[in-house]
Amino acid sequence: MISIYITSFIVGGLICVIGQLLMDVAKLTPAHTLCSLVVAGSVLDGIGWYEPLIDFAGAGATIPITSFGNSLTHGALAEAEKHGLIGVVTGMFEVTSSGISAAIVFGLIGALLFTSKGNV
Amino acid sequence: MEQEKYAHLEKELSPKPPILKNVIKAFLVGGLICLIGQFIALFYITFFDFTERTASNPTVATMIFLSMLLTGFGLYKKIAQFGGAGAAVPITGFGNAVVSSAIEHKSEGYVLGVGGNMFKLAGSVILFGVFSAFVVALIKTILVKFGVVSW
Amino acid sequence: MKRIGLLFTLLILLTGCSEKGTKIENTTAYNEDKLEEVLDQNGHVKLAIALLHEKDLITGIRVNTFSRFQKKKIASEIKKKLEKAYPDLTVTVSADSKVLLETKKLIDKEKQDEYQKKIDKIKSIEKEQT
Amino acid sequence: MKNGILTFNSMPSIHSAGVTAGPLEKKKSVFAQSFDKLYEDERCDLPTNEDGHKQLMYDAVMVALSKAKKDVEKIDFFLTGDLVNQMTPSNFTAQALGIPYLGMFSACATSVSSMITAALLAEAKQANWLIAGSSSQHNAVERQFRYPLEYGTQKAATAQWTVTAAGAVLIGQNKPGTPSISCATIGKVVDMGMTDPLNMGAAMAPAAMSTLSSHLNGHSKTVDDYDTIITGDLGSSGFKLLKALANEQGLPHTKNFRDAGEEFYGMDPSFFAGASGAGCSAAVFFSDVYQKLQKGEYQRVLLIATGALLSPLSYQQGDTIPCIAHAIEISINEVSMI
Repeated sequence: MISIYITSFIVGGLICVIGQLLMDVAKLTPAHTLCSLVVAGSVLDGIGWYEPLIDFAGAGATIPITSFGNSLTHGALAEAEKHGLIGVVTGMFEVTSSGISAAIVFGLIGALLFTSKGNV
Repeated sequence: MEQEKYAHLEKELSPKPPILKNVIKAFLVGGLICLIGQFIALFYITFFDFTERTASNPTVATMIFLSMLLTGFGLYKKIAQFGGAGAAVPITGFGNAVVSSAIEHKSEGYVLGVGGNMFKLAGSVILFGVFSAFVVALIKTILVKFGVVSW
Repeated sequence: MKRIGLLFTLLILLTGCSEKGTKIENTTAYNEDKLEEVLDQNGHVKLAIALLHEKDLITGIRVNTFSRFQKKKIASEIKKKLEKAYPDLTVTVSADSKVLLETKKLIDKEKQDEYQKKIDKIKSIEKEQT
Repeated sequence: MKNGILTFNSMPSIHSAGVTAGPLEKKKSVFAQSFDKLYEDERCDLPTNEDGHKQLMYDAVMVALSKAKKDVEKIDFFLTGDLVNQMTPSNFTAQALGIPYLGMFSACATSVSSMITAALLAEAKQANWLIAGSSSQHNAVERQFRYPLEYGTQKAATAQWTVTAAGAVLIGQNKPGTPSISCATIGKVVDMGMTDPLNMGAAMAPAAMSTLSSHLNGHSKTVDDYDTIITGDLGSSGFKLLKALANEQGLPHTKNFRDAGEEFYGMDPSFFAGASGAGCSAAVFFSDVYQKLQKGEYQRVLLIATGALLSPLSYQQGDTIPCIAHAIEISINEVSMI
């Protein structure tokens, strides 16, 4: 038996390896790499592969940025199921709000608390 | 000298990125961050009323909080220099992009500086996440309507 | 300290292979043989904890590592079979470790008169995720 | 066509030099002992990076003036530049000094381009005393050209570290026994199609080579005429390329070549390929090289400051990196021709 800790480590690590290869081999900038992974996450959810991956790897699939695309799509699809086409737009942030709201709140708190340092 | 000839010379003499080493480091750092996330999720499942699935929301928020602390104390850039994509791809990298921009632009004030620049780096991730989600969900909804696939 | 201890036992519970098999607690007059049969028959299920109480049947299952990809499907298959076997009961089956954990806690710790309250809670958090 | 060749018959002298640098340079730079003023705080205890940047330049000017025992009122022109948007740190320094001011921009080659301009004004007898220099501050420049300081990215081994340093020199009419400017070459913009902003050394090396060969040809000099030929901030990877280009172009050897950027942090790998920034060449030229000239260790040197003339906008629009290099020859104990 392989526990969820091992699968999360391996799957999470492998998603990061894909990111590293996009940067080093395909020579993408970090921003392009992250955008590609987000798009990949939402496509994978569209064909229904990402949720099983989360069941398999837990945080190994929910912590990488791919899960951001997945949960946006997931929210949109859940609302679309209930309300039809209009739900595609309204449901998007239903699931992802925590990541963005946490980033905004902690971003502001971080700005209040810290100043940047030009050290090595 | 021709541009192509120089490009050739440059390629020959410049140090190449140690891809294998970088990939291994990205795997270890990224895996470790996800493992920490799994432990935090376990904490929320055990002590609060979260299921495996719903625990991912507070887990993500906690990871971003940790990322804020590491960014503020100047440690995240060191982790990123070592781990590369291993530090950039997890949600902590998203947090780092937001928090570092916010800290950097503090000198221009909280409205124009912090507010205006917070999503300078992370904004494109949100844009493409939202837009791809929109397209994917739209296609799937239409396909379901026409009975090609089911939910 | 108690919490850390709990976390540790949980870790062992989640990682270890020690706890194989099926555990059933029955406070009703229904026959549990059928339930045991359904759970044992399913090759994906590694660990199952079930509770029959009044009108409720709650089952938390854990599946093999590579069956985790389809654990929702496995849970719903079992649910269907159980609903057939126990048509009078409200059946809840989940592969989420939270349900397993809470059901185990319930059986190990709570008095019988607390059961109903806890069962409703488990059912409500289980529903939340869908 | 003059091909950028300039000769200074009156041989204006560099009467004094002042160099200031930040706390990281104090700790890590091999030249720290030769710098005049070092700060404990990266912002010089001021609220913003840009304020600190201004203070750095202001103090470098003050050090140079006090060494030559000159008052600010005696100075006719102030020529300087930096890398921040519209060069506000230099502008504020000029405002604080109250000297007639010309902002200079050649990116990291500003240290030499301002010296050349100052020497021209002195040669034309339009000025008695001039201050030339340049400066850069790591935090202010990084956020301008790259990412927020705390943003985590993996930098390649070819990346360079912008220094926090400023250098200023006092230029006046020839005074025997003082390092003096005999000739110079203004470079052409060279673009070899490099696009990686984290490998600026490779983009700048052809510009340095181009200026070096037009200087040698234009002034009928050889590599051996100089005790050292020191480039500004090519960094270890760019410097390697410059030496390869020099071999290819048939220069006899590259034994006496130095690069300020490569040497600045003593090849410490945490600074990747070495130092860069407008302050890098200024700090090394106006401390280490100037002092060696004064001591007689060097008789004649050629300073080639290199600059990458890109902006975040041009890079994001997919443009290549145009680069420039300016050369200036400084010698001691050479008699002026007039």
